[in-house]
Amino acid sequence: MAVMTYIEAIRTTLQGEMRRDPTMIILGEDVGKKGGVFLATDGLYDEFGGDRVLDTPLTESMIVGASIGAAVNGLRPVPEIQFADFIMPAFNQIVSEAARMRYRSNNAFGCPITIRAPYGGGVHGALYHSQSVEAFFSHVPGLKVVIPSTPYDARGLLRSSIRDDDPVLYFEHKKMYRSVRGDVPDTDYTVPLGSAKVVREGSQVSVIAYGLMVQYALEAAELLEPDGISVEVVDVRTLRPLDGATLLDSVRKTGKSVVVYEDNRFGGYGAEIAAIMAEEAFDFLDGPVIRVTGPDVPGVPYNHSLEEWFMVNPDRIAAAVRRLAAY
Amino acid sequence: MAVMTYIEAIRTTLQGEMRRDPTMIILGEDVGKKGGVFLATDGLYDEFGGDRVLDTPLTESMIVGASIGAAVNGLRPVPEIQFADFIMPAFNQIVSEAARMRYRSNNAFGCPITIRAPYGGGVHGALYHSQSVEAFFSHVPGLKVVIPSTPYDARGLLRSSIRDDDPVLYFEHKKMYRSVRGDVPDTDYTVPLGSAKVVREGSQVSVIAYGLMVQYALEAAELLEPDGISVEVVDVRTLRPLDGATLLDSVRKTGKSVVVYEDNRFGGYGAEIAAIMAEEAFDFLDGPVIRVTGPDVPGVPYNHSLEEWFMVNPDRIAAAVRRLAAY
Amino acid sequence: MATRTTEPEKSKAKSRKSAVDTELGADLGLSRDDLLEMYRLVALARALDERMWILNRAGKIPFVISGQGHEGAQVGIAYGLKKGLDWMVPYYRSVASLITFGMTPREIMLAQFARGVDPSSGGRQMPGHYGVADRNILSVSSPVATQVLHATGIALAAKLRKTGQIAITYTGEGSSNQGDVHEAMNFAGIHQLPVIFVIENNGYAISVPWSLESAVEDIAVRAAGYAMPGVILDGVDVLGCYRLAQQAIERARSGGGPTLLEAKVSRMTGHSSDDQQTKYRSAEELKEQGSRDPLPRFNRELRDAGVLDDEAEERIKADIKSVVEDATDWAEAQPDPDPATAQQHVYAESPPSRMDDPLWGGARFMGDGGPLTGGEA
Amino acid sequence: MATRTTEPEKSKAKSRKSAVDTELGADLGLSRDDLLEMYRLVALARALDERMWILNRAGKIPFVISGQGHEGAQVGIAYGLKKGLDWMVPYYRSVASLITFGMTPREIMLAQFARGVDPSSGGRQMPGHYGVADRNILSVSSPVATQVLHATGIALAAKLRKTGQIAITYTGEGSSNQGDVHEAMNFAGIHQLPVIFVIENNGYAISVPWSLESAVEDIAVRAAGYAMPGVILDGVDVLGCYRLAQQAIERARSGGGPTLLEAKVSRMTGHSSDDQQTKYRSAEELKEQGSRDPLPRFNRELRDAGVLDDEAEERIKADIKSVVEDATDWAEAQPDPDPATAQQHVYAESPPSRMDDPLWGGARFMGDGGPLTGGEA
Ligand SMILES: Cc1ncc(C[n+]2csc(CCOP(=O)(O)OP(=O)(O)O)c2C)c(N)n1
Ligand SMILES: Cc1ncc(C[n+]2csc(CCOP(=O)(O)OP(=O)(O)O)c2C)c(N)n1
Ligand SMILES: [Mg+2]
Ligand SMILES: [Mg+2]
Repeated sequence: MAVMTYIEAIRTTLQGEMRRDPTMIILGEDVGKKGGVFLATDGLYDEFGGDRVLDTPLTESMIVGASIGAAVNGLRPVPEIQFADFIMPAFNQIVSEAARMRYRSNNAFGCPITIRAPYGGGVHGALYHSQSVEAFFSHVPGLKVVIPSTPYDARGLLRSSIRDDDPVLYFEHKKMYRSVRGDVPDTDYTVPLGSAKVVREGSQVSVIAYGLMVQYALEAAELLEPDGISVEVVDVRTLRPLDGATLLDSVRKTGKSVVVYEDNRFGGYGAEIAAIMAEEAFDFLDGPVIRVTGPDVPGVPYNHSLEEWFMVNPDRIAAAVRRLAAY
Repeated sequence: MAVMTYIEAIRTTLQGEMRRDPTMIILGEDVGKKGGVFLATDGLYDEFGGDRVLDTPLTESMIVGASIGAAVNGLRPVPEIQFADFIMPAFNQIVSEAARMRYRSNNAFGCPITIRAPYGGGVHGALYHSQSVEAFFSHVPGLKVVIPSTPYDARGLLRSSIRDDDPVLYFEHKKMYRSVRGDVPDTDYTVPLGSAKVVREGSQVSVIAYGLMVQYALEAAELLEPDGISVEVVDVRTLRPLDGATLLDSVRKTGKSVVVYEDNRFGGYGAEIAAIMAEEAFDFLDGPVIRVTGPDVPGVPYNHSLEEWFMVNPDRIAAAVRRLAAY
Repeated sequence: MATRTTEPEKSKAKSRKSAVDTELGADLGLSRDDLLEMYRLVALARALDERMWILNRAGKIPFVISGQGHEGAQVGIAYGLKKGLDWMVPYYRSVASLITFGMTPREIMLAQFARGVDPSSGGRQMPGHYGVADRNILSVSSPVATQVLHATGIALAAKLRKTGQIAITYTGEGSSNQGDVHEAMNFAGIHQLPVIFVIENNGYAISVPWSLESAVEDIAVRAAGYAMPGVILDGVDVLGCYRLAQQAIERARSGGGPTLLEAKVSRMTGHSSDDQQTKYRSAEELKEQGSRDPLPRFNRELRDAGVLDDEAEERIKADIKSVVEDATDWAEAQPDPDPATAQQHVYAESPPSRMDDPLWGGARFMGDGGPLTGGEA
Repeated sequence: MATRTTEPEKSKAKSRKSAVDTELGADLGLSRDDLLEMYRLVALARALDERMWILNRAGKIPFVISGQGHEGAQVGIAYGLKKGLDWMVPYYRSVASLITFGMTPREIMLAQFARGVDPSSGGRQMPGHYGVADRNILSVSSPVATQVLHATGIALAAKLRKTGQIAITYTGEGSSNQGDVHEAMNFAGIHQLPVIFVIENNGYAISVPWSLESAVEDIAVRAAGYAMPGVILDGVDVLGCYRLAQQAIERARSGGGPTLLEAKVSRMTGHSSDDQQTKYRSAEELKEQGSRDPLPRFNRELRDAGVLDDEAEERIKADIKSVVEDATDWAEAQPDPDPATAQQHVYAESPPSRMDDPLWGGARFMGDGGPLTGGEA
């Protein structure tokens, strides 16, 4: 059992899967000699060579499109998109092609690829190096979307994603890369896709979150404990397919829920969770389903004063929970 | 006051705006001599010539990207994307560029373009000629998203969209093009962006819909009238910015709401409406917020028996309302 | 999965014994049987296509997208591929390419009727969206040119896995302006991948003429921008197409890298059954292109060379007639897909996960007496 | 909107009187003043850039993306543009292009410090994302190559509106492989638009060498695929760049259509302040490229031609020193943007509509005592 950072869990898991499966390849911008701009693939080029760790041209549609073809012909590509913000040029290949290959061919073809991308704000990345893009992809049938919040889950979910036979988008919050550490067993464990987790038990309010927001939700829960407000925190972990049962069980128990996401509020991923609560847990709700989110501006602004204004933080979550608890 | 079809209202309004504003241009695939694959621009090439009605190469990213540049330099482009399904190659230009130009430049630059695209199923178009794509764009701050459900609104909203100083996505349900007719005044009226409309008054259940689904909701309301179920139908009309007040007033009155959308259920646009209800109208809700939607498969399948299985229809809406009314 | 079907079809292209039994085929390594088989394929593709239009007018199939005028280039280019080894990544006009590569007329017709056993999509996609897994024919989608990157990825896998496969992909000249084509050729050039990019240039993207699609006369010149050969093929010259395609195939097979083939063809019909091409093409232009029909041209060539005679032509005609009849009648007789299957195959595991199952908590199914909420169910 | 600022800067490029007062400038139509101004611009861009790195190491600005090595080509190419008429659509290494086109050193420094009065973005974007509306300099975003299409659209508007403007846009060689560049050049070629595509080829896309970015030696060869001239510029030869760029400018101005200019330059720093280039570039390679520095080369050229002497160089040095000092100190002294403004300018009308106002029904602001629901507020 080793303690490691979030990114170290990802790097070593990529390494392990490359050793385990000779058909796995990694491709993307700067993933080779440089080891990725965040060093998530550091050392893999040296171990596996340029045939299995490919530095591609600066063309995201090609990175995903070629991965689809390579998957169809027997490889298991794990492309990296340098920043989630730059996945947009590949949107057509992901949404029109990867997501639909199996359904449109009536199961004749599949598309086992895992697209990794760092996402999220709070790192002085401004509009184009801070985005949360999960809402776009979790809406698309045929895709799976994963966002781990701990090194343990980062490894377990990455293994499940790479071994999965369908296209998975695996988003890594770049602010957690080196700030979050945790226990990571060296066993061959996996965390199955499609399972959420209660990461803190509580009785009064359920806070539902994913990625960095789980860490913040836990901090908020700590802040509220002295005031005797008991908070349950649920980590979504897999955004699609969603483990609705675990979320619903929590809310049916507490009767109150706060959905937290860093992305822009309107039409963000948490809207679906709130909608499910309103439809599935209505009889159990003792208060409105509250959302704590980023504001509806086109991106995280750069200047620290503006970025601070944009970002959700533990205090804002705590304040919302406090209000709802008193409702 | 003329009676015309939905597409005729669009075509004549494009013609009128071209006459009114010499800086307006139309560009897209087959919009010239052919007049568009649905004939929405029929005759405009003859009247305004190839400089203002441009047949472009088969490159959507270019159609939108060049429109952004042309808008920055004094034109008012109204690009047509031949099918909403084929807007994906332009996703980066729309979401990363058009939507953010004003905010990222601190209001130094704007992007007055109106992107028209036919959307929707029920026309034997299968996976790639039937899609509803509004959820992707209505999530993006900086964009406006419009979907008219009548010839009257088609004209009034198209005028407002073209005259608006920000990027607007204007989606036209292709099944309504020739099947829906209505009064269209020849006055220079507009329908402002950001205003929903109660299109049928009722007391027991609010059905919230847009596009073709408004027509189906009205049919469902008729089906239920004999049973004494009083249905209010609200037409969203502008998906972003959303007129939340009109929706909330209706639901606070009836206490029950059914949100209808043709798109895939999970993470669809209606999820945001349901979330708003759960947050803003909670105290007034007498039952769960129900969604009647397309199923979560990657597209509308082609064979009539499969397509029929996919599509929302008046009976399905009525059935949901009946259940909710009895709740 | 794809359904194999037995049917009275002669073909299944002969083992390529380069018996020099004709002048014409000599330096091409094509036997008389090969030449007759190639002719049969061109004529069969045309016959299947003509039947589609008849079925369309009869209201039996709502949509036709046609390859008439493209068949000569398609058969010539594909005839030298290795069935069962190589990959074909086609587009919607590829019927002649597909039957040359082993897709059967029954399978072609199943796609038109969108029947449940249709190997292309089980009736889920529009006609023209072909694909057969067990013959390495990748599923066609509608957004143009995306497949060019898939073929490139297939070739990358072939190279890394050392399978000896080559990938060939097809698209139209209008679609070749899409960014994906540029990105694909760039990547294929860097890694010298065993892939062949075929552009079937019929001069129109629906109504948009080549003069408004691009400033260059020949797309082939773009190959130089990716350090690969760009070759122009005369689409009415079946054997000329075969000759030049063979060079590209051998180059790819021997590690020589990718090739861009531009086949100049004519679109002898409207873009599809939804299109009225007289609105944007002049009468004389339409008349002129009659002379660009590969079928009579090939027929004359084979007759002049003494390869084809009345007896052989009659035999082939009869064979094609029965094949088309059989394919049409058999396909039409197959059942529509069962709506109960419509939710299958969203993901590999089935049934798909709870939240992706439209039957779950399905408000839209409340009318069917389903549960009001998952909680109460 | 952009804030104009008065500052002790000499420049504001001279009215181009082609006084033939030097051998060197004679056939270029450049006066001695022009030559000295061009030298000043190259040296000023370098000095501003070097200052950024100092500020970065001092922890005053968290990020630097550098144009060192590119300045010669940038000044040579941009010097002949018409300020106030033409459009510049730059990228993140364009500091030399920008000051040549009229952006001021203070404005450059405001972007580094991300201050409220920064005309590029009011502190909303990272350093390097320049833009000045009142000087026809379009706002830079991060996704590479998107701007190439914007410049093409600007040129389309210039042509249709008959404004006599030309648009010039810049990107790196790695970015030139993006589909948008292919689509832009294709469209510009069809309509012979007054646009110039400049590719600054420094041989690397962050760590990826040109050999893995593309199979061709020169990007310029791709121009033939769009029926436009493709010209290779030696980025260390400032006047050579000016000469060839002038031909492209005159071609565009006179309706002769677009040109692709490929400037061979060297990246004298890491990709950015976040990059360690020694990890992927050898010591000797880094040493070698020292000889590819345009600044000393231009200095020598001007001295050999008797255009630059010690006195003039001292004057320019002093001028630059004061300009850089002033720009840095002044910009640093400006206030940060007010967080209360962060929600402005999502749309033209402000405040943005109710649902787009983060203060509305804002659960995230509940802690600030905001309304629990809009309804009760
Ligand atoms: C991305 C995308 N945009 C638009 C369309 C609609 N469309 C289908 S075929 C076609 C024209 C294709 O022309 P070309 O590439 O020359 O092929 P051809 O049909 O002439 O063989 C268009 C515009 C599409 N299918 N995909
Ligand atoms: C679409 C997109 N993908 C990736 C990136 C990350 N990125 C920023 S600059 C860069 C390299 C650009 O190389 P090149 O085009 O050669 O320009 P240079 O920096 O060398 O001047 C990359 C990969 C980006 N900004 N946009
Ligand atoms: Mg064509
Ligand atoms: Mg570079």
